[in-house]
Amino acid sequence: MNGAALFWFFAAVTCAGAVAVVVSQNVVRMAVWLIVALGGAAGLFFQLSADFVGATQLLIYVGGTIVLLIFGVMLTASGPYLRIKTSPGEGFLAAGVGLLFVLVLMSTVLTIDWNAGRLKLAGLGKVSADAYETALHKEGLSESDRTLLEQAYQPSAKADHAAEPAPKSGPAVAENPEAADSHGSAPKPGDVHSVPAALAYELNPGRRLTSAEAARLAALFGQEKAVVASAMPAQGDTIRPLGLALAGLRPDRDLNKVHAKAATTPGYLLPFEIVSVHLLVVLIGAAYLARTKRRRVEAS
Amino acid sequence: MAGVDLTAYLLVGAVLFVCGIVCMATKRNGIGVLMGVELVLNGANVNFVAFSRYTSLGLDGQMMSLFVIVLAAAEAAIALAIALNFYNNHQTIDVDRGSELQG
Amino acid sequence: MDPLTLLTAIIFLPAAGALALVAFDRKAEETMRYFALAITAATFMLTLFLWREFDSAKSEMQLVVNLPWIRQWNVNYYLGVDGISMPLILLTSLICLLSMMASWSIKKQVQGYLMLFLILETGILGVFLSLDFFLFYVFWEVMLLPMYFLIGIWGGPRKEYAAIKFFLYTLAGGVLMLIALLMFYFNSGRSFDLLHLAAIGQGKVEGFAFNPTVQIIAFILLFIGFAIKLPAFPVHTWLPDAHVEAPTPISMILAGILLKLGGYGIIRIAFPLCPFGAQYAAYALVLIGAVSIIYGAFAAMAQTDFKRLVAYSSVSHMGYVLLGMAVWKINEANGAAVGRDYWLMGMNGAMFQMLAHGISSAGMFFMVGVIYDRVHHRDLNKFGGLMQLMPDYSGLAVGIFFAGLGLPGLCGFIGEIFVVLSTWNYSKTLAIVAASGVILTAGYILWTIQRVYLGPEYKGPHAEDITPMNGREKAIAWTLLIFAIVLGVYPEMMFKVMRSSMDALIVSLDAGYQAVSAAVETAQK
Amino acid sequence: MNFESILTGVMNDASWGRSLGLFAPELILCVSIVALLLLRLVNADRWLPSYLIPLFASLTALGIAVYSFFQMHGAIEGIPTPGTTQTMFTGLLAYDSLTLFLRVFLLGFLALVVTLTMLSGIPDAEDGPDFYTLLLGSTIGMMLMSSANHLLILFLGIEMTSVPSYAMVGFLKGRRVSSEAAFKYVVYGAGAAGVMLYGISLLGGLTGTLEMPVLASRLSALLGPGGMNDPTSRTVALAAMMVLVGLAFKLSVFPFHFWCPDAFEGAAAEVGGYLSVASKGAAFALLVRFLLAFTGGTSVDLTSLNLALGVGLGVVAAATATFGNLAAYSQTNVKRLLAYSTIAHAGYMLMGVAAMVVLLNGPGGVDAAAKGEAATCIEGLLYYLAVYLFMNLGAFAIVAFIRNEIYSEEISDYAGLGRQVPLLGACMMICLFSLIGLPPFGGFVGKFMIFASLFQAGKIHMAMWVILVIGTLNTIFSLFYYLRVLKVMFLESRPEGARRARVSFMPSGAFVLLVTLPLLLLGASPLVNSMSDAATRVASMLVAAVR
Repeated sequence: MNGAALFWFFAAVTCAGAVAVVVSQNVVRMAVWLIVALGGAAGLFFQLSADFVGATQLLIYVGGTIVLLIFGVMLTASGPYLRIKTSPGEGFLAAGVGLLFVLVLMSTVLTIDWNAGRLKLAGLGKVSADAYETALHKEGLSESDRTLLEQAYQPSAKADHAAEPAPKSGPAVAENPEAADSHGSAPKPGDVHSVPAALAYELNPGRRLTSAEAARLAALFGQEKAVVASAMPAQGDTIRPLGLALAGLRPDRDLNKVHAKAATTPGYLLPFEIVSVHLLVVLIGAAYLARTKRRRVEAS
Repeated sequence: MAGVDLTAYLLVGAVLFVCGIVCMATKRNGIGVLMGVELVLNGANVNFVAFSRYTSLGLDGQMMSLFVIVLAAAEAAIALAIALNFYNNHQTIDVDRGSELQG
Repeated sequence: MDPLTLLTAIIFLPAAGALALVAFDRKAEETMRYFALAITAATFMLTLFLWREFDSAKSEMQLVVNLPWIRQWNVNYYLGVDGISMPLILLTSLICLLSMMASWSIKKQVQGYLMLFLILETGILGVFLSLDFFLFYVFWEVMLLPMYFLIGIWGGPRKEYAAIKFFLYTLAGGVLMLIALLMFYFNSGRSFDLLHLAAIGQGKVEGFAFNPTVQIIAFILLFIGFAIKLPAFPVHTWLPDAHVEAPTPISMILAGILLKLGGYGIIRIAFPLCPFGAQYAAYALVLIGAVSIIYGAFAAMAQTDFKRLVAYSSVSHMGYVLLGMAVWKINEANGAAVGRDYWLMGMNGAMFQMLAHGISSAGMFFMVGVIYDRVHHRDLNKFGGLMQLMPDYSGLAVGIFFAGLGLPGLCGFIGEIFVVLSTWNYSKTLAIVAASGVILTAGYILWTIQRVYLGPEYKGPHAEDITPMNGREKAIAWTLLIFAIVLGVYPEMMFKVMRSSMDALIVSLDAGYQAVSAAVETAQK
Repeated sequence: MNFESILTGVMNDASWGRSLGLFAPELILCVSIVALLLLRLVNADRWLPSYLIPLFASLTALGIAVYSFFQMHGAIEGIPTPGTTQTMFTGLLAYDSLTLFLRVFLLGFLALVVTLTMLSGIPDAEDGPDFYTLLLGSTIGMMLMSSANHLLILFLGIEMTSVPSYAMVGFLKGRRVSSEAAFKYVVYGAGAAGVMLYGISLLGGLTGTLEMPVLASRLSALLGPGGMNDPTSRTVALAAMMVLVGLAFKLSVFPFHFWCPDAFEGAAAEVGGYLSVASKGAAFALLVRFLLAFTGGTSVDLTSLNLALGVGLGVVAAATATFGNLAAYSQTNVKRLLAYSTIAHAGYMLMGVAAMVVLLNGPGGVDAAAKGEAATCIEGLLYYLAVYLFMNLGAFAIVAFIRNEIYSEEISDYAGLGRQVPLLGACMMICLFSLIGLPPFGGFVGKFMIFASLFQAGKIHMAMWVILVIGTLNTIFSLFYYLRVLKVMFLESRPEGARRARVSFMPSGAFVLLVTLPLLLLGASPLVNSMSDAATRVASMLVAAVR
């Protein structure tokens, strides 16, 4: 089955469910629509090869939390308030504010060039003139690659910046574990100030890159595996890495260091354990609130 | 999966988030508001999982979403207990009906 | 006794007494009164001892104590005395002693009253002795709290209004002072040392300077803060309410000491720290002083409430203090003071006026209190003929009122004449205005004497309650009158204490202004 | 790799053992929660007073926290160097002086609150285990908040703090106002947490990490020129604002304060006192950590974004203080009045944080001078928090004790109480004067430090001077409503037939005295120096870690 079609199907289900939750005038219907929306979201998780999260979503969220909510609806259902009337004025206001929110999010989140961001983090946001020239004059460079390189990069507009002792990409490279692996071929921070300032190249903010283009660019700079390959294996099977992370190990970060963990990569043993304490506290709190005050019969 | 990339997922997340916010703002029924919260949390979760697939956030994103699911369940449990309590005292769960605290 | 022990004892002995009062049984009121009286007397003795240790010939700070308090902020426990603070410290402990004696008229919640009274005394003495701006500010605000309750609990019918008004005005002034304090602190390389800050303000410290803008803004902030306390027109409106509503002993302290804090703040902080700002605003200050004199006198004349009249007379009298301090005339060409000796005379007059007013206004409020305790009203139109009924009282009262009026031979005269003479050098018009204030004062005081003490017969209620003064009351009144006479006949007693410090202050202010204005000139070129 | 080998790997890992050791105070609280549950299984709660376990646990944990605080500060004499910051649990939690300071703060406060509840009798013996479980659970959440070094912990800490506190607000479940307060609190709180989470997701996606210490350097690499025209900058600003909304909710900062008066009025005074101090302290620590995570790097774009953020925070702070003070005027209920006062004080403290952000993002960059000045801001904040603990707890404790006597929390029913219970009256006076910020009480020193840092920040951005003036004006505004309480208590006389209040010195009076005495000590004694010294060290160590 076509992956894209599947995505659009789930996305449509999710969004339709969410909108229906907002529009519904009846609490029980809202709950049912919520199931639809969250189920759709679970589908999206599967689609994103996050199978364990998807399963958890179905089990805990759709299966547990929503059932809880429906219980709440049933236990508190008193005729007149089961249906909630929203006045048209309120409805329009809410729709307007909602639309505004969507626009704000559109104008920020959705206009970002995420691939460019990733390249920047990997230290490819600004490359030294040497590295750029080397890539541009590589043997067997296709015409499309050359165009890509020329369009993706432009000589650094802020010459003074490149000349600073600590270039922007410096610290990011050093701290990015993925980039650190491929340090050999990546531009060294030192390169930048060895060439004239104006001859550093940085990503062209006017040119948005697709995933494929980003991958190609990274490849041109010799960084295939480290950066652009998706952080998660595309075929799924995230259960084992997740379980290991909960046990405090991070095989996804560095398989060679399973036993001598790198101190910088968080394992999630602490939150895993501490959430259990939290759940215990919540259980006791909820039980206290839900039970009627018992009167202890004194022996006397 | 041509044509489907990070932005598309983020769009779904944004829709969930905005619907949740609108739901919280408009519903008078306390449980309805809580459903809005669930939508918001799911919007964030879709983001997390999408980021974990497409950016170097990696496993951290999925991990985060797992914790969010668990914490949301805990929150819902307490919220419902409080809602029941409120209902027992007031015979309604209309948030605007609680009028004893004002000023 | 080493300075640390002596000065600390002076400041904190009353507070320690307040703490000790907790241990007393709530019913043993008489014992508590005597205990508190003993504390204030002991404090007075300590200040006399301080006077003996004090060397009038020296102009600099004496008996200095400087211990670190908050190191990160360079806040020190920094105390000292010079010729400016010494007379005021003596005045404070004396008036506190006398008003403690007058406190026998307080009947309710004696324990709380005495504790608050003693804490108040600690605050006032702390302000006069502090040489660290932060410490000064702390003590300044410490005075607020007891005063609020002293007016609010033991005051008259509109006590709550008066108390909150007093609190509000003083706190507003304090907040302005706080901003000025921050300005000085951060422009001086983090110092709260008033002497060091003064040296910077006068351009004597390499590497630091308060530039003219800072000086002007800071001076205005400080001046408003102190003018509220002084009180100068138009921020005086808290004073009539507070005075009228406060119980007699507290009115004595308010008029006798608290108002002096405003003048002291101007001399100790506002002028030395920003001479440029002070000179910049000098004309306005003189004007405010003159307006206060005239306004206060007219307002006093219009009153029918005896206490309100005395309160407005304070506004008028304190106007002389401001006027005397601000008659700083300069040669526009080089910035040097013109007729510096006149200015010095004005400053000395202002200082002396503070002392004289401390004695006379405390006395006037006490005298009003004595009659109020008997007839329970203060309506000037319902008195008359007290001379026949209470001859002792009326004689003492007339004496004290004359001291307030500024009759030659009594304390009020010296300060006023000095100030008026020095004003002549500054502006002849204003000198005439100030001198006419003297006439107005004579007018309303004589009229008051006529309405209250002279006249054919007592017209008001409770005529049967009019009894002669008791021994305690006589002792207070006599003490005040004697001081009024001694200061009037032998002003040198106080002048010799303050002379050398005043000289040094004037010289350094003059030099400081010249230094700063020279720097400004250079910068402009 | 099977389970056994993983387990062996984890067990053999020395860093886990080390982390657990450093985590001991929190672990003690966790254990005591379990102990409270287990004791109930064997019906031990019938003969064992339920406050014993939390009291014992908090005191033990406090002992450990104090010891480690002094140990850490003994190790660094003078100015600490960068790199003294350690982490726990593979970088999820920061183990630095702020962590320890807040641990001492929270655990000391917990011990005091447990003592207070023990004395005031809320909760009763039957509900004790439930109440203390919630109290301890919430405190663990706060401790996580204050040491969060990772965005997951940030969210987790806030949730762990909030969820039990929703239940605590509704703890008096038979009372209508209580359940209503809890319901409003949970609904709004959950919404704020959701918004915050969305912000975290954006931040995580942008930077590809959830670890806070590397946020700044990654953001410097990401942000493009052009300020708000750059979509990345816009998104970062949006995400930061969303996270700040969540924190602002916890801090009851305007315009996210609306839950606070309702919750405080509906909750028992003891719970109100607990929430007002502890959750504020933890949230401020977290706020400082979060904002410091944004600071650093060399990017001009990030710096200007931060500067805008700092000034924005300052404006919000000024609005909060003003709103809190003005809205407190018309209140007739003491707890509600104190709730508005809490809002106002959050405003003052936020001013200090705003000054810190502004100072760290000045034109000179993060140099030694800027760090020193920023450290002063944090010092002021910590001092304020320390003083705030005592003055607010004191006020709420007095309200609780008086409620037990006269069964009322209306200000008008307090008439003449100053004479009837002079000790409580005097302590209330000290607490309220300290809240106004008058010397010689501790509130003044804290406020002074905050104002001083605002003054310094004004040199970088003029707006901070305006905020300083608003802050000082607020001191005057606040005068009226605090004085109104005192006026009623002292200046009015107790009406005939009013219920007589009798509070004996032991133990209630002694407790109140114990809580109010530090206000005097922290305002006018050599202790000011010691406290300010400790706060300075914490602050400079924290700031030293900024690169």
